[in-house]
Amino acid sequence: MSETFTAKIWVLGDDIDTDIIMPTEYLALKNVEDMKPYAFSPLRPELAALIGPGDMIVAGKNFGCGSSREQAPEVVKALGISCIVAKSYARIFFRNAINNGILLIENADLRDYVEEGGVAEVTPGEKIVYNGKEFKIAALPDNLLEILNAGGLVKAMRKRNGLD
Amino acid sequence: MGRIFKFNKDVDTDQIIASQYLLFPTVDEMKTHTFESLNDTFASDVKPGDFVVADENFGCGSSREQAPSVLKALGVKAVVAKSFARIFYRNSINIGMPVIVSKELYDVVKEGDEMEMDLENGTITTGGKTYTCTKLPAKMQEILDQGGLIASLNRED
Amino acid sequence: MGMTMAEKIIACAAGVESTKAGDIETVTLDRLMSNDGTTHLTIDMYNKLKHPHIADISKLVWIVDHNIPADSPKTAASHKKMRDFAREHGITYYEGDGVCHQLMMENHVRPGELIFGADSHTCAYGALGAFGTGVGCTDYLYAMVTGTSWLLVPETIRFNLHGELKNGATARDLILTIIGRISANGANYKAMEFAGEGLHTLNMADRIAVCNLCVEAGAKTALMEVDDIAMDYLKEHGREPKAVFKSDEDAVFSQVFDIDLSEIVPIVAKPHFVDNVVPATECLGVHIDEAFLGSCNNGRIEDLRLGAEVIKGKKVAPTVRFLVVPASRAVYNQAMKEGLLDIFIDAGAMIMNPNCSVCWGACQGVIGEGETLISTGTRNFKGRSGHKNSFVYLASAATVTASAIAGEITTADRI
Amino acid sequence: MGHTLVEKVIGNKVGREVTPGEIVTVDVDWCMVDDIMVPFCVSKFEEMGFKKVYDPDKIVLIYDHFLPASQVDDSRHFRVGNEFAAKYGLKNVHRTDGVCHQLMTEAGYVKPGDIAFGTDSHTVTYGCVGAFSTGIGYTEMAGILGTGQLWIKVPETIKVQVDGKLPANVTSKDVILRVLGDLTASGATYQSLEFVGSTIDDMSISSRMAMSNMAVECGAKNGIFVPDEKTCEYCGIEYTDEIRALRPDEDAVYARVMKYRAEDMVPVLACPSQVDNIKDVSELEGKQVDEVFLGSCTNGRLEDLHVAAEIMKGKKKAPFVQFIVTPASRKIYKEALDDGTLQILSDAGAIITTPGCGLCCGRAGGILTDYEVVVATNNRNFLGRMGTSKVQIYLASPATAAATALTGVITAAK
Repeated sequence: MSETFTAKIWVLGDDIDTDIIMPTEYLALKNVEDMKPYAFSPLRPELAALIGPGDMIVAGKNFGCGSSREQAPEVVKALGISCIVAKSYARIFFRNAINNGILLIENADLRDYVEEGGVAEVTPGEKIVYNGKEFKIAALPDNLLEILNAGGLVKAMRKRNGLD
Repeated sequence: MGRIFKFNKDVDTDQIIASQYLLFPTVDEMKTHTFESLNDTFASDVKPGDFVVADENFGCGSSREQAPSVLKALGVKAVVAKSFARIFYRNSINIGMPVIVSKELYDVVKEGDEMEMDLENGTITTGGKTYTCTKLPAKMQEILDQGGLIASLNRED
Repeated sequence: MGMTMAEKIIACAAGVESTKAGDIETVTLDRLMSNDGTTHLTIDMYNKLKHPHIADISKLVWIVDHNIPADSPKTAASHKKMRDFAREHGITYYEGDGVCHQLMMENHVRPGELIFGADSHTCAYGALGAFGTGVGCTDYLYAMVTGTSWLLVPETIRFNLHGELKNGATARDLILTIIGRISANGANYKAMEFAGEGLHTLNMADRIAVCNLCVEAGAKTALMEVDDIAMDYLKEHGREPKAVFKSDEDAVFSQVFDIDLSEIVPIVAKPHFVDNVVPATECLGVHIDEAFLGSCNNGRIEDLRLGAEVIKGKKVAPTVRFLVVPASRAVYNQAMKEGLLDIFIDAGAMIMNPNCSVCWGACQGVIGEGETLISTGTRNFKGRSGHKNSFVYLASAATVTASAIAGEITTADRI
Repeated sequence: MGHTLVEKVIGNKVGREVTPGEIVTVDVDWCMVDDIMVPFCVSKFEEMGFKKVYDPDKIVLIYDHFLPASQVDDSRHFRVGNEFAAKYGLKNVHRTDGVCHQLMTEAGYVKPGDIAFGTDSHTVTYGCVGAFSTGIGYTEMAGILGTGQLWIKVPETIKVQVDGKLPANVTSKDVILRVLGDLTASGATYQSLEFVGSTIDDMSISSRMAMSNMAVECGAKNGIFVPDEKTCEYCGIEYTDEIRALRPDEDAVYARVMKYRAEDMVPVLACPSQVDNIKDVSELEGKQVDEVFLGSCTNGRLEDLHVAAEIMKGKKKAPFVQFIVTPASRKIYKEALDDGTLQILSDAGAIITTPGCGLCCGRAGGILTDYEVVVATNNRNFLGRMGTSKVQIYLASPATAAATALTGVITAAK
């Protein structure tokens, strides 16, 4: 998880709630692939089609607030988002994202510095570099890193049950 | 010339356009769901000038005018059936879509055949043969000729 | 030569002495009902007219009953269009008060009237001796603008009813039997008229159920002679008849059927046609996922009483969803007063707000792929109540309720 | 050093004192899976390779978001749930009984001191009986179903103290909205809200539920009340010494203390489209509305219906305004039926729907379109939650909702 990568940036604001990430209307679609086109649709209906694999989201505070719908992080993952950098996260979304193996980074400053379409260089657990400016980032707690390193909770449980 | 899409007897209005689409704001938004439960590629395959040919009692069931309207919106030139349910028949004429009674055609054509229709003379030509259709009642012909019922409301006289 | 009821009503509405089947008459409509199934399209057409105009606002009744409360933004937009138009023009307007035909019977229909409804089950109004017929929104708009329309005077099939229903059979079993006998287009373009001493044994709920379903045989309208029972209903609801007609002795009928009510048995219409009827005993044991007691056909207080009697003290089968949907607010309130809602709630039924529900199949209890519904609704067409690969059986309130308890199709006497 | 209530509940479970910030693994008393999440949870469970559930009697399946089904695939969720229940011997399946968060305490599952997780964020509701409960994703739930355990970070606690007597037209909903406005939508992330004070003591369990239910709207992990005699009566249990001990210590350490005087409270609204965008009703009085919704796991209880009925008795809703009432459970529906409440509301012109999540979850039950305005008693007014993103959702108390339904414009109850 510590290899450096670069990613194109999509910028979102504060309090991006789970109904925005994945509206209730589409939660019962049979799989995440079917839900993908509707991601972020109440706020930016065009966004889902524009996001490419490996892109990153940079957002304000309280990202993922609201419901416990895990479809929200799953759809973010399915869109190919490599990581999310937010000023802060809502609790349930945070757990759900880690359980799905999505890299989440907390940073108070990056959001106010970047522009949409820009490219950042991310070194997990260490730093983000944007336009030559460096932003320090913290490492995740061990228990979460363990889940993330296993590739998510399902894989961790499969290991526990002697399957992989 | 248009292609033929064939349907059996007692095709009800729910099959033509299902309830869950009727409250969509416009007919254009509904039309992609035409015949969804019977032939889910109909709406994408049909081209302007094509025909729907059916057995007895076509359009039975509800009074939803969306049923003939989606067919018209998809460019269906006419529906030819052995018989029609009453409300569907009336609705079709009212919106200016020809509905033609032919007791023979259904039994002699197959899906995908080409046919031509001469509305004025009430004849259909397909497979080298010409068939004569049952004439519309005068009142209905008059409505059809003027382009539907609403046209008469818009006349300036 | 004598005239039928249908001919007399049309003659009256056309302002002519007499008319006969096959004639085309220009008639003045007494009332124009439209619901949320098509009104949004009517309004769009109205707004495009060169000279938009409403002939007589007082004749219009608009009712939101199909998707209420709204299930999607699109539905909500169509409702809003209807609500705003009704409000602006001062049209009599109901929203969430019940199924259109029930509200029309409770509040508007009078014997002798000629009524267009933008809904096929408008033929229900024949239970009060009114000529109701379903039309599309273009016909509706024309009538709304001009106050008139043209009608092909229908031939009449006469049903003389004798005796009395027994053996657990209901009026719904009667009309399903008749539709099975004459088939789904057996009365296309025709009027179905009901008379005979057996008619007087049927209450108003029975009569509405019979007339309501006549469109499933293709009928243009259904008519019943107005007797004391009909007059009492009218009086109870504070109305007077426009005119009371009955067919002349020498009226010409295209067909006459004599029906012995005592021979009717509980019936089930199997998927996917209303005329695909068999005695309920031939469907015993068919697994069901959902049961529906309601609709303009069978959602009246009498139907709820029948259901409540069957289910009192018993429970809905664990995995069955039993939807109980009173046909109107008045029915809901009455069922509440009589303790019927209590019985259904205790039994595990879902009591819903008065609306068309799963009979219409766009929201409110739709069934999924491979699922089976037994319903007191009007239609069992393929996909009518949900997924295109699902199955609807039509039966009486008694049979539906009994089946909800058993989790499979059964009759009330087997519970 | 003393402990807050949530520290005690968690400490009791792990059998030692715990401190905020530490990560502990707890045995789970109750798992609630709602209909939306059932198929996802089941497939994760099977993918994880479990052969049985840890305890079939501790798992509760509740179908509520899709009641009645409004889309053709909805009932697939019921079928998957039924099959899962049959396969693993689950008996606690509520198929048409009401909203999950109402049923989890009403039907006698969650009790004081329990630890419960649910696949819905409003699982925080059970703090109303002094339990620790919180929402999780379906993957984690699948893990619990197999192992019976979950790790949690012991939260810090924010003490919310309310003392005095609330004005007549102010309900607990106004109190929690006020608190949310002060805390903001992320103001209590990872923390626990502990509600205390004489006003809180005087509140019914229903009133407390409306508050714990909304704790998640400021990001809190849970919202908890000290269980008292009322709690035990509601739960149908004895008020034992063990339960008596479930209270914060005098010297408990709080991350923050917020104090309110009940007499200062006024009716408020959460304005579009953030739950923390709180304004006094008086500032918005007169704004025209299209719809009023009374229901949900926040405010669909008998007490809430009573408040509305009292305001509406003998009166009619404003014409052309839809007034939708969705009781939170079958039991509430029946009680309201029997005591005449539904009669009053029906006479007033309400559309009374079958119990379930209704409009709150945005899939049916009164969806709106562009520029329409709704006053609703539920817990979220997020963009697009009840229709298009141009719908304006105002969250309010049952009293404000009922008064508004009568006038057709935003109105405070008198």
